[in-house]
Amino acid sequence: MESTGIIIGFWALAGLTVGSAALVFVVRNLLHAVLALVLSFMGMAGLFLTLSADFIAMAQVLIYAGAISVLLVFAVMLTPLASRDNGNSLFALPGLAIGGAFALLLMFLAVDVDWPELRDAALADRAFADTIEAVGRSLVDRYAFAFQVASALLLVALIGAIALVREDGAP
Amino acid sequence: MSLSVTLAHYLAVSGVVFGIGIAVALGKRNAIAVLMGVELMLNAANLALLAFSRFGAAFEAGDAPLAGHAFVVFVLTVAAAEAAVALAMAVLVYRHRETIELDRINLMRW
Amino acid sequence: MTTASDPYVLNIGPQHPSTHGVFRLRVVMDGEHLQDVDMVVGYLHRSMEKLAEERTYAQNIPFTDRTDYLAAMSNNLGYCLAAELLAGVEVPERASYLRVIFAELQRIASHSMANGTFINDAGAWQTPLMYMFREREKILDLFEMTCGARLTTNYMRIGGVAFEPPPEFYPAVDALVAELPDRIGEYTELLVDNEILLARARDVGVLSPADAINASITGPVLRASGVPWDLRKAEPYCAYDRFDFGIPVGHHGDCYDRFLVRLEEMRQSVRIIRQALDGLPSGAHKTEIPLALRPEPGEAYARVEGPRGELGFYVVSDGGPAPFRFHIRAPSLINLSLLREMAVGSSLPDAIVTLGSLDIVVGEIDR
Amino acid sequence: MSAALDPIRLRARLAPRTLARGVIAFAAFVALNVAIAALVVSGALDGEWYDFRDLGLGVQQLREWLDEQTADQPGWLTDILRSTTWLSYLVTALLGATGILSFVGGVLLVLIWVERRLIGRIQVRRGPNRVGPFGLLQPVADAIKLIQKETLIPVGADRVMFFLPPVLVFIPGLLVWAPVPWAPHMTYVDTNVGVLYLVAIGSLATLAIFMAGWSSNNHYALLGAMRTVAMMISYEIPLALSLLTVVVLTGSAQLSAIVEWQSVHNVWIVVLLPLTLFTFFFASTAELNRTPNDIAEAESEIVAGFHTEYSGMKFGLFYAVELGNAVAVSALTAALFLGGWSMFGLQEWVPAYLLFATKVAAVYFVLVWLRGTLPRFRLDQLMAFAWKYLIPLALLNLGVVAIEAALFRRWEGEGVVVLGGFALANGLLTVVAVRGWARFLGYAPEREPLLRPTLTTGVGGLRAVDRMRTTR
Repeated sequence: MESTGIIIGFWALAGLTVGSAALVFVVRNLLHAVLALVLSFMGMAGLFLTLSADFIAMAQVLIYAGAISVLLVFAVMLTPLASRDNGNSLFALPGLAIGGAFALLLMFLAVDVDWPELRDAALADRAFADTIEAVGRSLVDRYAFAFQVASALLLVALIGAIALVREDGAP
Repeated sequence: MSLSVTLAHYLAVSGVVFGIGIAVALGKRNAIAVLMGVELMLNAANLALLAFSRFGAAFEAGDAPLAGHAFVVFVLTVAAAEAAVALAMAVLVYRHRETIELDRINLMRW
Repeated sequence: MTTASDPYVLNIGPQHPSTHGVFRLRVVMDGEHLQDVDMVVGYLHRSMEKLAEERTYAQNIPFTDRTDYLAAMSNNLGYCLAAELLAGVEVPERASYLRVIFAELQRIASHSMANGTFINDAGAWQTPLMYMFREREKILDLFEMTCGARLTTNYMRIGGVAFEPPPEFYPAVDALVAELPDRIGEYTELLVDNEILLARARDVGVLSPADAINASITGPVLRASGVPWDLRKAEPYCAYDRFDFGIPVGHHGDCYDRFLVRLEEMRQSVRIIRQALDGLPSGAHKTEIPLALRPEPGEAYARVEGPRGELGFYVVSDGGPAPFRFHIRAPSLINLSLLREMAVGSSLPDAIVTLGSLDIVVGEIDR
Repeated sequence: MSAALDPIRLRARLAPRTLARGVIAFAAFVALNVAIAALVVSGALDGEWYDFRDLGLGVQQLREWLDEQTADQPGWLTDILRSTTWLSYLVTALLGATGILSFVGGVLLVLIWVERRLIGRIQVRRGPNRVGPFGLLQPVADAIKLIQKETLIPVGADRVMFFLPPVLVFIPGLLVWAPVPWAPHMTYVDTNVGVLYLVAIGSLATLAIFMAGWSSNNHYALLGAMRTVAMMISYEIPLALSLLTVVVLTGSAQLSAIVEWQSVHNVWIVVLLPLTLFTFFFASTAELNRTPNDIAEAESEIVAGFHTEYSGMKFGLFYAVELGNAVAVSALTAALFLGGWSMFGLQEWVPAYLLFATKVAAVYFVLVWLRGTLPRFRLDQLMAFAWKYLIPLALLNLGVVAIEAALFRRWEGEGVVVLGGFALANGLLTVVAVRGWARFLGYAPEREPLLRPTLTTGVGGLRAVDRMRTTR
């Protein structure tokens, strides 16, 4: 993808995503970490847009930035006596090491492997104009069963979450 | 020097975010922070899926051009479900133990 | 297991949009639910009862304006009745009728204010309040026409009323009386059976008749609880026994009933004013009494049905020019006493609506 | 209403001079319109950049012209930027952004005045009329006052999170205008996921509001924030469902396509989907924190809700965003349900964006009217209304409309008959479903007649109460 906008957008959004993801690890206040996470999600949605996945980008904003982040904040609020700091556990250093190793490995793979990727004109041809219809069709056609399973999963998760946090004696 | 963005760029970003996700998930005390790490990892996976879907010549299947997108939809679904249940569990654990620090939730019973 | 959240203390007031003055509710809340309510009063205390012991009987009349500043006429009337009882002063017939007219006008003005602020507390953004202020404004104009003041009227005198109303008063009051039923109909159309108001006020802040009587609650709040008690009927003063009117009695004892009872009382007040205007006798408007009134040693208690309830004045004389002891039975304070029982267990918006429906005036509570 | 306006009845006393001036002005107006009509009929405007009916055409042609200019001239700049279309993108993006910003800014300044004047009229008073002609400069004066004010930071406030929210809530407030179709070619971002974009943008403000409430270190603010978040999350579902219903019927999530559909079929969606409009509008008022759902900043209960502790221009930003969102919701209602820029052929004559703006103003008037009239619900009542009432009804409606949409695709030939049938069926469904579901949930006002106070003349204590009970 050679268009100027995409190049600028990619580097800016990649910086935003990675930087704020790193902030999630670094900051000492749990709510600030949630904010950094939301910023990372937004950057990720922008990256999805550069990949001409507009439907997924919107879904990402809706689900991650709109719903899951609020869920996280509510979880923080509902546990008032727990510490609000974002402290490291005993596994902090090993975790960092493993994470770093994974990141390096994946980066190495990404750069080293000669991916059979499309370039230039072929790539530009596949800049999807209308993903929403294609995704919708594939969801009710080719992946219909998986779609049903996913909806069942959501229902079970919904009921499960309610059953878990229900207080005894609540109606 | 070529300025153009390729699949490798996206995969690299995805890898870095995934690594940070692992570090957060393993290295944090608070259950909610751990969940945040997991969400980061899922996001990284989504990015990789979408990048392959956009660039991948080898993955082009005639009748399912947007398989990556469909996969991401499922991942989003799973992420939402997982977040709901995990946070409910965190709240439940908090009610019993008044803490959600994983270091201190180390008993098999209470 | 225990609940997920801890109770916390919230101070509603002394500066808060819905405390109707400087009054503080110290509320213990669990989420949106009230666990305890503590009423902190006294921010407006001016020691009126003590000050009254230093002033002559006539000089005390302006003080009564400043207790319940939304119903100055009723306060004047109550005090003057007590002083007349103590000194044995006869009141001319015409003065009694004028007193009834002004007290009832005051009741309409006060109930307009009460209902308006109540709806405001229920969330209607000022509109009903402004409508009701429109009528109140006309009544205050009438007051100004008669005695030169709008709020602190200082109109009643021991032995009658201070001034004869000016000639332009009568057409104005006739027009107002002719217009008021339509206006009250307007409020009824806008507010009564309003789904949202019903949802907010029906079965909120319920007060049973027995509780209300035991707590000595009076006025519209008592009548809304279903107790048919009105001093104008039970113990007629001035000329109330000569007028034909009803007293509205509610059935639920909730905030909505209090609102409806006040609305209906406004209608009945219009009836009374019309009858009093029609039968207004001629004669003197005042009995001349000595300026420095020195009643025989003794005590007197006179009570009137003020807009907020039984407004009583207890005056003790030791034969001197000033009362030896002066006490006001303030209906706002006593009506407020059951707020805790009504509000605890409900949610914050319900408590605010309940407080609004009690129609307190802090100047009267603190005196 | 008439009674409300009564005391300030407008008495027109026309002097002959004024009358003559008015006649001349009216004649000039008519002549101008006739000239425009002649111009339109002659077809000289069609497709030209100076076609005043659709400013988008001009932008489009400017863009094509720029592309032509840059394509043939490879210079060092185009060399570095490696693409030739960047200039047209840049210019049109700037144009659109300037348009939106100036529109939103102007609207915010004028509509504060409009809202206050309207509410003043509803409340039998005059509203701001001192600063400038008719008080028009009042918002400017208010803004200057707010800017001058000190920004207070409460003790114990989380400074970063306290400063961010006023800015953060502004972002969705501006972004929401992007896909709004003003005229056939006048849409800034004509994305085909427009409806989803709106839902996603709408969910963004939640977190900022929560931050504002939490970081203020004030119980009122926290209560307000909690209420807002709970309500926004609950009402997002009926909102999304109602938008989805429109998408299912029209077969597109692109806002301009939805308007186009209404234009082609000569029908407003409100006729076809009254229940959907109700769901959308009610849920929108909840999202907007406007009466009757303004519990998040219920001033009689929690002072000002989440922005209790904000002073100066920070409060001003919250206020402005709230107003801007109200206008945005009016615009979306107009576009999705009231035919957008289409007006049964009138858009051929009158600039389409003016038609659209008129509809927006009409919907906004309804919002102001609601604010001036209704009391507010309680939090639990609103939540119950969303979950027990709106969501089931919206789901039912969605199912019915999905069937109808499938039928419509099959019988598209007889559009008028089929759509008329749908309108009737949906109207009937609305009445039956709304009443039936309410009764199912146990709401039946007619079964328990409201007890008005009874008038008595006798007095007494508890025994009198018993006597009244038994005789009733």
